Amino acid sequence: MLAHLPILQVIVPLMAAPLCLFLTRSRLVWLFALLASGLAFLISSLLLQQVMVSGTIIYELGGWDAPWGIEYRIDQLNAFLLLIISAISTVVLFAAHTSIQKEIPADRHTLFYILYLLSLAGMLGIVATGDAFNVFVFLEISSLSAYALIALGKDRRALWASYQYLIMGTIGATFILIGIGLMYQMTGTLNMYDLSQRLPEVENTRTVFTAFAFVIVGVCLKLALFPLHLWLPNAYAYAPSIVTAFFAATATKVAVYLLIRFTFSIFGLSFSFTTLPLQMLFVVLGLLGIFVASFAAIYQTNVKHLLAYSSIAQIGYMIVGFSVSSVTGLMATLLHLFNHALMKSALFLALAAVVYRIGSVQLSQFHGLGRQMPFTMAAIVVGGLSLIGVPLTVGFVSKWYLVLATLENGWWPVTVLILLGSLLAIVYVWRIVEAAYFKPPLSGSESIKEAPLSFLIPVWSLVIANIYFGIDTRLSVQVAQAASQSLFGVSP
Amino acid sequence: MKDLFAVIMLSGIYGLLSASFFVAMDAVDVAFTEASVGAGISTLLMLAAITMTGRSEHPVRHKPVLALAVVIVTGSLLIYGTLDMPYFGSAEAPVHQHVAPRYINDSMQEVGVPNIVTSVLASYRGFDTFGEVVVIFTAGMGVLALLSVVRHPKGVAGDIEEIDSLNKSMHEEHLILRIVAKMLIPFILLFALYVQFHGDYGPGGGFQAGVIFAAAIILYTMLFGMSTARRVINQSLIQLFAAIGVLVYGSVGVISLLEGKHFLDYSALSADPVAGQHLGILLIELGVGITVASVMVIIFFNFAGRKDDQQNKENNES
Amino acid sequence: MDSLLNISSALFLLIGSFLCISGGVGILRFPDFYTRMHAAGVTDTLATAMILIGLMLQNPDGLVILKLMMILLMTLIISPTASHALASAAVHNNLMPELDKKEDNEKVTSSNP
Amino acid sequence: MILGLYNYWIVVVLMMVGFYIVIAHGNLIKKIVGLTIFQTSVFIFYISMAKVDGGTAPILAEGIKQYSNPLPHVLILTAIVVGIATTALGLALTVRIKEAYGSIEEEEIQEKDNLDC
Repeated sequence: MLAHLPILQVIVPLMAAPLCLFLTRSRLVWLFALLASGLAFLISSLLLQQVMVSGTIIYELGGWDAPWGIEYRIDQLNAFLLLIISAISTVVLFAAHTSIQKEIPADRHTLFYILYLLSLAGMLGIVATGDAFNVFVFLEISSLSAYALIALGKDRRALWASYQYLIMGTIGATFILIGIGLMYQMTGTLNMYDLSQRLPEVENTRTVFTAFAFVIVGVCLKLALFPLHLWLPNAYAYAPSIVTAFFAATATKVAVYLLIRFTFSIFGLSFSFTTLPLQMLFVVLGLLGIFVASFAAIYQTNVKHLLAYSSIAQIGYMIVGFSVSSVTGLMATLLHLFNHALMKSALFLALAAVVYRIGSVQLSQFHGLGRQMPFTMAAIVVGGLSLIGVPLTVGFVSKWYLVLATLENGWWPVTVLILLGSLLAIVYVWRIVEAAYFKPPLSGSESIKEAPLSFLIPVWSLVIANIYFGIDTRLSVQVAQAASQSLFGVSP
Repeated sequence: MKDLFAVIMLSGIYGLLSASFFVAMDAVDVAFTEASVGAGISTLLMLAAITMTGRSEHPVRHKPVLALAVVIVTGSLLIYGTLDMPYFGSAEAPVHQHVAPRYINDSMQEVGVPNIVTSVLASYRGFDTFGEVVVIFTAGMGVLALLSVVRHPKGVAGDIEEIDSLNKSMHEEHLILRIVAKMLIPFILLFALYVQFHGDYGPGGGFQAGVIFAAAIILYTMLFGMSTARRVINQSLIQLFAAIGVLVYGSVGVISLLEGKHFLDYSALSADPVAGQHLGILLIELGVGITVASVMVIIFFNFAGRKDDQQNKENNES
Repeated sequence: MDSLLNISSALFLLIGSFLCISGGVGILRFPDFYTRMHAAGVTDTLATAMILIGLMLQNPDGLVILKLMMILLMTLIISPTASHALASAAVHNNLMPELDKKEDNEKVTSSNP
Repeated sequence: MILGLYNYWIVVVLMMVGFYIVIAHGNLIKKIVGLTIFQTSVFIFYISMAKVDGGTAPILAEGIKQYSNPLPHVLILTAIVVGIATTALGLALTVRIKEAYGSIEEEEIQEKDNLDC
């Protein structure tokens, strides 16, 4: 069965989703979904181990060889991403049962788990596949389930946010479809590896340039890169808390993965970065994203909004690291992918616990929560510190490599701006801390109790991971380094 | 155009026209699908939606200069991109040189199905089709999550009475339509089965068959009312059917895994690889058909059920 | 025999096409909904029948003829039904024929200015 | 022979018509109609790409040498299904929005949202 791991990775959650319909009780469905997600996590860790030892794994679906059939091609990069997605999904799902009791009507519980699993399977499928069109299909699976999940939010604004996301997401997907079509027209193939072999021949045609532009714009729409980010804050703020925790940690990461895959593996480094002014463009957009989103975060009164804007800022960091286009820069991006997934899921999951207890995420309702929910608030503080990039947390590691990468290239103004951006993070994290610890509790809030264990266990396991990977950086750095070296074609 | 009804009908006509364009471009399978989807189901769903949202558009207050600029930039980029394309219809284009020749030359020996589109769809790129089935399933579940209403059962006896009185009142009005529909529905169902199992030899296949099958049920629902249809088709059963379709497809893949072959390698299904391919294609097309038909019915029922629910609420208020 | 078949089939096809065109002209030129629908409905039913018969004469294959017969049968049932449904929907929504309206209009304008 | 590209240009114009409707109109149903037009035009683009002069439909038959390319047809079959799935979900959302906000005009919804905050 070991040889079939790549496909099992995707079809385990995919097949588990329809099976959920056959189970009747909400608790049973939850256990089943948790089992499927846990199995996916197990598979992904086995896969990562295999890839680190023996290099790229190729799996041909339907037994047809590559350009004719669809193949799965797992290298260090995908394996790393698969691990992040399935791990976060499992941890978040652990708290789902308690959280959705209060946020989703009871007759929708089974549907929630089905859509959640489908979304997970969609993301895993995007990451694992080695076929450009297959990316589109799985992109749609994950996005359609995402629209429905977001619309399950209690507030009516969830519907509007979901609709906006649907329009933007579909435009993005259609752009990607146009881009893939143009590439196919010039090369006659859809397989990613085959594309990368055949594109250099036609590299200088205007059609390939257009294809590149469309794919990049399409991915950036999904990525919520700075000028195209408008759908994200509302979608995250009004979705059910569990959904936010899951998507904030994974959805944009998948888009970043696609960006890396298309620019580095398919179009190739020289085309992406020397023929086009992409590098300059992305640095500017990334930095603008960091500043605009951080300033916006400072003025939010809704904590979910605040963290959503902070997500956009963090995407800015990833894009800056990506556009440095050196081994260290890409490594910083990958590390930040991993780290940001850890801290954002911890933060949003802690928020889910707050919602469970007090039913609101307005900053004004946070007053005095530091004493009433000490463990949850402590988790938020650690997550916040990590967001800022304080030493001994994961946030520090990735910022460190990012600064290193920009200095290596001699881009010291960028370095200064990155550090300034972190200062802004201090401001918005401080606002939460101030409200929770230094304001007197609201009257009538004495009855608020600490969150139940089903929240505290996943939250604190994420927080401990935040600290552990901040101190013992061997695992994450080693994998990220191997992945980025293989993308640059440097043999480790 | 302020009347949404006209807008939707025109978009349906656009779908039909593009379907006939696809025929001219030799894409008969696609034309079939586009005709049943673009001109059929999606128009129907949009019409169902505007019965609930109102059919006129408010005048636009802002000037869409920015939108126009974006569109012009995108459009000119695309035109710029077309300049280096191989000419339309040229046989030397890379598209026709690289991957496709194997499908055309060898698929008969390797898969044994005359319709190349079917063999590529179901075998060479079978995993895409699996993804497609899951997309449809996701849409069904999504619509269910958004629109399903909790029903307060009145008891079967009350239901039947209500239906009878409804039938009497509507008898005069829809008499001709109902009789013709009763004559046609068996033919439509038969045609759906024909399309389902003839997909290997001619245009057609699970998706088109599923849509046609669903169309028959939808026609019945439209003429005889929701409550009659609900007696014929059990809601939760049809949800299970949607799941079963996906599972049929998936388990074909899993069987080939268990046989030691790769996922969705149908040659594992039988001693003779080509016979195995044929069997596999038949099975997965069946899965596609089941899921598509049941999801289409789910989607339509939920739209229609929502409307009934709204009307009931309004009646109660007034 | 062959030429006889060809000529008769061509004749049928020609009549069918002519009817199609006249139906199209009718849709464009007739004054109101009902007359237009009349033009479209009546000519289309006969036109499709003619064209289908013409095609049947073109083709010696039994299976194809059977399929065409099925299509013919279906159109003969569906086309009038569709016209009926359209017309009854129009009546249901109180759409008055144009010819009646002219007389009505004078009354209406005189009573409520 | 620059005219050899005319088909693609028409497709581009169609695509942009759809795209314009999506981003310029405020009515939610119209946006979805625009989205379908946009997607259908992309399908037309793919199918045009598959056509070979003198080719026939890719169903094997005796005595025919030249077939059109079947691969884009397969891709578009999948894409059509994805399109209808998106449309259905979008319409369902529109219906819910109408229930919750009492309107399906972008601007009015935005105004009501601002009041909520």
